[in-house]
Amino acid sequence: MLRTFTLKFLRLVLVVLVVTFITFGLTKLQPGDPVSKIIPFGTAQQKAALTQDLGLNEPVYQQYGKWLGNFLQGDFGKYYDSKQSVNTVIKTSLPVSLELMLYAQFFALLIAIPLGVTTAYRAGSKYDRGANATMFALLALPNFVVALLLAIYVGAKWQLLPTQSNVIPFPLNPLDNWTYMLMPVVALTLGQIAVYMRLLRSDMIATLQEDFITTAKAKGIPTRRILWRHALRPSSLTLLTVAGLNVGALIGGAIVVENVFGVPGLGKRITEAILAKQYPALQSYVAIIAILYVTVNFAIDILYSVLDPRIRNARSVA
Amino acid sequence: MAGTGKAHLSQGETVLRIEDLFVEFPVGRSGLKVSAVAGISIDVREGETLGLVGESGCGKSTLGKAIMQIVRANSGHVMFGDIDLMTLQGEELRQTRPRLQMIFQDPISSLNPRRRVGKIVREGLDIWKIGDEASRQAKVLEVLEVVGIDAEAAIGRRPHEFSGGQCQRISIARAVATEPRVIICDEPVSALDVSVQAQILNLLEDMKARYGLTLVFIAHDLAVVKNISDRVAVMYLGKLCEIATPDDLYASPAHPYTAALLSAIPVADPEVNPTLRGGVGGEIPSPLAPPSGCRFRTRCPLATEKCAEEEPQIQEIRPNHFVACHFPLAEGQELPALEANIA
Amino acid sequence: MRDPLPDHGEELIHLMHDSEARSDVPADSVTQHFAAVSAGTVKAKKKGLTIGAWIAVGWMTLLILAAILAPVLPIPDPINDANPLKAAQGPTLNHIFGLDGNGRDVFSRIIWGARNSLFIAFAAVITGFIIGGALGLISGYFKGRVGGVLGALTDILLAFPQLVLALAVVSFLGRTVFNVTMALAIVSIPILARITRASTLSWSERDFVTAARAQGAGHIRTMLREILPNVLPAMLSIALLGIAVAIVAEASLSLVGAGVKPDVTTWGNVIFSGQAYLREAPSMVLFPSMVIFFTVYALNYLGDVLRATFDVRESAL
Amino acid sequence: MSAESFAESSATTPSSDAPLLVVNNLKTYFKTDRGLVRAVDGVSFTLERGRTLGVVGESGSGKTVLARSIMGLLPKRDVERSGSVKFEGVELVGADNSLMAQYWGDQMAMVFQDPMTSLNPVMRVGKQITEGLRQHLDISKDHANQTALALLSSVGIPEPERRLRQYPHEMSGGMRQRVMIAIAIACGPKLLFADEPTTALDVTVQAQILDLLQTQQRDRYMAMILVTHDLGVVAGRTDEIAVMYAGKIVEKAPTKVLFSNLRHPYTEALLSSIPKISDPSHTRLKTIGGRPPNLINPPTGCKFSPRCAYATDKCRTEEPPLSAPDSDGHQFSCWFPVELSAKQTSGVR
Repeated sequence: MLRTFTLKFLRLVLVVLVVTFITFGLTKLQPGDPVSKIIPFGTAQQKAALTQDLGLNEPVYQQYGKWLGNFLQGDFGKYYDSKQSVNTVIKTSLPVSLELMLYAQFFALLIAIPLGVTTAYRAGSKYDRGANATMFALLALPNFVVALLLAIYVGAKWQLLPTQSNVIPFPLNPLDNWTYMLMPVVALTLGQIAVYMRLLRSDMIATLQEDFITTAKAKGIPTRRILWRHALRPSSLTLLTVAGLNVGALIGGAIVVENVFGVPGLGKRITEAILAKQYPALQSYVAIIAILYVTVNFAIDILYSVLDPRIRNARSVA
Repeated sequence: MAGTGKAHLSQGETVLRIEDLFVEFPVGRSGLKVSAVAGISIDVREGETLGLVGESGCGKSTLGKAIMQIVRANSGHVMFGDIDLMTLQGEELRQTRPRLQMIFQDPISSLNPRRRVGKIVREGLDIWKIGDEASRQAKVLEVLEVVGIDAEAAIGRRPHEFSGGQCQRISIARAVATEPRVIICDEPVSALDVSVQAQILNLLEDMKARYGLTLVFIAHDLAVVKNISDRVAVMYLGKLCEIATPDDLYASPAHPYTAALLSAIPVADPEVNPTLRGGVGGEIPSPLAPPSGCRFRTRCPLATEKCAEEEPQIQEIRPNHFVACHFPLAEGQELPALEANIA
Repeated sequence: MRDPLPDHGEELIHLMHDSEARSDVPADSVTQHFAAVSAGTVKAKKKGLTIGAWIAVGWMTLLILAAILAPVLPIPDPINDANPLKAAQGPTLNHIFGLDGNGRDVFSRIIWGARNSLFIAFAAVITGFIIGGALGLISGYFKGRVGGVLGALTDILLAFPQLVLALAVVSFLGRTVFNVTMALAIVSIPILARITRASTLSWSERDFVTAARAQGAGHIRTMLREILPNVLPAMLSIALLGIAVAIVAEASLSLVGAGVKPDVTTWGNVIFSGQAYLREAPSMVLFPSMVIFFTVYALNYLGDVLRATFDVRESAL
Repeated sequence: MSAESFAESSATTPSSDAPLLVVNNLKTYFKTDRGLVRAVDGVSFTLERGRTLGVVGESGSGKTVLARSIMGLLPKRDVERSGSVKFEGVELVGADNSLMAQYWGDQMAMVFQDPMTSLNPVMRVGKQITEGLRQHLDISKDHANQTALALLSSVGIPEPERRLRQYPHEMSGGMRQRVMIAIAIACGPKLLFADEPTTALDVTVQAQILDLLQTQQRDRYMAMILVTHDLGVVAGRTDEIAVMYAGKIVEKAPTKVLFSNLRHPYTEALLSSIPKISDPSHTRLKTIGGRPPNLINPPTGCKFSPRCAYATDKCRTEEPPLSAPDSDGHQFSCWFPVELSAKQTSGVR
């Protein structure tokens, strides 16, 4: 167990290193000189000074090492012009994005799990076919479309909820927080519900066909208990993994949704950094996202092996 | 059980001669290794059928694949005629393929679902460019007819249009198309219903006679093995227990494991009380930690301390009857019945 | 000839008990998307396409034809035929989808957008299909060191959230059609590599692969003749879904201002330009969104049909 | 041993006068895209308390479906089930699942073919045993655990305390099948179905499990239906044997009578196509020509006629009924039964 844990952790570190290095390398591949972009009208002297200042005359691996060193010490760099610290920006924007994604993940699972279980049990019924067709359509609905529809009707036409919001932190005023979060969360959640529900449904259908379900039935165990105690757990293991991997899609979705609604989260900041060509900041953002993503999946991987006894003691049996 | 040793290897000509073969598999990422085949020596004579029998996990299938070099053994020799297949690599090894063929257990899985039967049977001929287009086609038709498939109708069809028994016939046709010397049959009838099983067993006998084949027949069903084999080798936990002609072996098994296996076979006769026969308790130990000495001793009613300390060597107890046991059963001696069974 | 159902009695029982080990779970959003899409809407069926499939095929044909024929179709120029006096109008008889913020015909922009968006999506996925497919086939077939290294490589690529990876590539390298296409290709390579690898792994366990090796077939012959034909349906159906995902990704990139520059008309750019006029002319956003929805739906549906026809199991992912 | 702990359960219902199980013209059809599959097509038999019936057939004969159909374990959708199954006089065909759940595990139980897949992989073995106990018997958790412990030792599992806390994958195949048997007998059922209980096991383990089933069946005075494709398995361990072909019983007789006096050509062919240990090596096997029947469009007349060596035109047009039992209780459905003198089964061994 410890051995696998260590191996997986080492892999995580390796992946993060490679990912950040690739990102770093990409910034170097871009055409043109970043200095000229920052101070296009500066004198040669000024440019040289800035180059020196930014460490751009050093070899790439040294620059990377320096950046990595700072990053590991919690110094995520500065914006070129304003010299605003990336750390401050992250401190205010990351919690907003995390809140958005947590809500989305939570509600998606909350709705998808009962739907998945009941449709699997009644597979082929009208209820199942209806739910399934709805979800299939939802899958084809990109979250920006949902976001724009909400913005057009709920926000612009009917003016039920505020668009272009400032998010009020939850502890300050929960109600305001929810008013501003509602549309972004809905836009992000709908597609996820479809993904999770259909996945759980097909897994549950497969599980319900397993011999051990017949065994449980032959024991006289009531259907409700078979569904929730016998079938859900083995089926939800896949769902768990997918929910973790899906964080990647969630991050992408959050970037889009934050932009549509003007939510001041990390996604919004990233796109701003792209448009303003704030590469050092961008690089830190990408690194943070990659670390977040890889760590979540690392945690799920570990959780998975705790929850599935077959994996937990795979070694002791073999 | 058994043991090592080569007393049973014949001096004369052999088609296949396996010596001290070891096959190890790593277990997951644990760094542990399991010896699926732990020092087996055995030979196959020209034109005979050698039966390999044992329960699951005894290494019989691994041995078959190791002979084919589909699984590469860790050490030992596999002499095919004068060539040691273990020393061959890549292209040299590939050159021996048409002479050494294999038939598998699952008839459905052993045929590519996306290819037509004609192409499947022709594959070997195409690879080795044996004969011209017309003669290849003729050969395909011939072997299909010989195995009892309506060749003209079959060549254009895909495997899923055939039943399990027919798929196994097609597999056999493919195996004989390149005119091999030896065919390794890995549980070729265990996935089939009894009525089809009899057809395939008869067919294998016919093919052997027609094409002068030598067979290695791997199975877990003792009655099937007896029916088709000229010699039978019994395996347990990666080792050889006993090897003899079937009539002798089944009439008077010398190894307690063979005796236990034989008594465990359900007999289609209501007069026989199945609970009053000899037998063994327990199950095969984990191959990760095989017992010391004789590997069968943990389940053997006759085991003594010697069995734990010393690995028995294969010895000839009667003409052409070899056994790896310190205390082989004499002719007519029966294995003590299990107390649990009598109780 | 096998009877239609020699032993269906037991077969149904086995169907009820078809317990395939799901060792491999989908690993990224397209494969998830794939698994979610393919989680059994379309019932395994008799030969021939259903009405739904024909509608999907029809829609895609129409769209692709319009995209190819855009230059010769009697529609206004999507960039230059601007009429600032009539900016941001709703649908009229002359302009059935309305006019955009610069007074350009939205219908024409959607058709030209199809030309560019579909080109980007197809080119990206075809690149991913070829490179990823080859990587997956090789790494699935050679399970040893080669497979391990290639597998690790795809895993690293997958460790990037996809949209972030595409964003990074495009923003660092520049907002050209080529760069966006390459960014989406880079995103689709590991996905196709992974699906191909998983499928190859399961197929190469089959006895017929061993049988081919035992016949003396070389590695290349075995890979191309025995394994590839069996893996192809899974690859194709995920490629179809991959195109759907690429279309959405292109639009998403544009929407956050990191897509192709606005002087190239893509669906994403059409929507992006309409975003400022949500109140005045929601049609500018609604119509292209609807087109994207139908296209993604059609592609998902066709992928599903393909999967059902060839019985690609989700567990093979 | 542990007899007290389940004495109360096995002795609950006073036996009524009705036979334990009466199956009458039971049919089970599956609706598929390709047509109606007649998996079980009119099966009738009676089983008394404490008796053992062996159901033998090849794959596709409908034997597994028969067992599940009697027990009502088939899905409702796409399955047509008609005829009658009376358990102690109570009609079970058409009963809803909530009624069946009172029988399942309590009155009738089943041991399945593959012990690998028939236990829940993510639930401890102990839980899987006590779950059924607590469902049917109103007992405390502690009591249930004690009973489970006793059950495990009664099915011959060493170190039962440790085993209770294990997961199925930590056990060998034989141990798992013992656990399955413990689960099945936990509430003291009156009828036990064993569906190919040893097919997935090794020969030496197979014998142990069959012995165990037999002792449990006798000790607890259960009736047992043993479903198998292996005539050897049923030969010494059943009171009666029913041979199935294409969803029907083609021959049924007390075990000894069947083997000494078989009448149906299919039974004869089946027996003679099995290689016998007693025959010398290279004995040519008798085979059954043709293929198993198509259950969607079964042959007219006798279902076995296309493969039968003795078939005549009458066989191909008219379906023979299952004859009334003779003085030995022997029934068969054949126009031209194998003559006693023509029997070639003297050396059945």
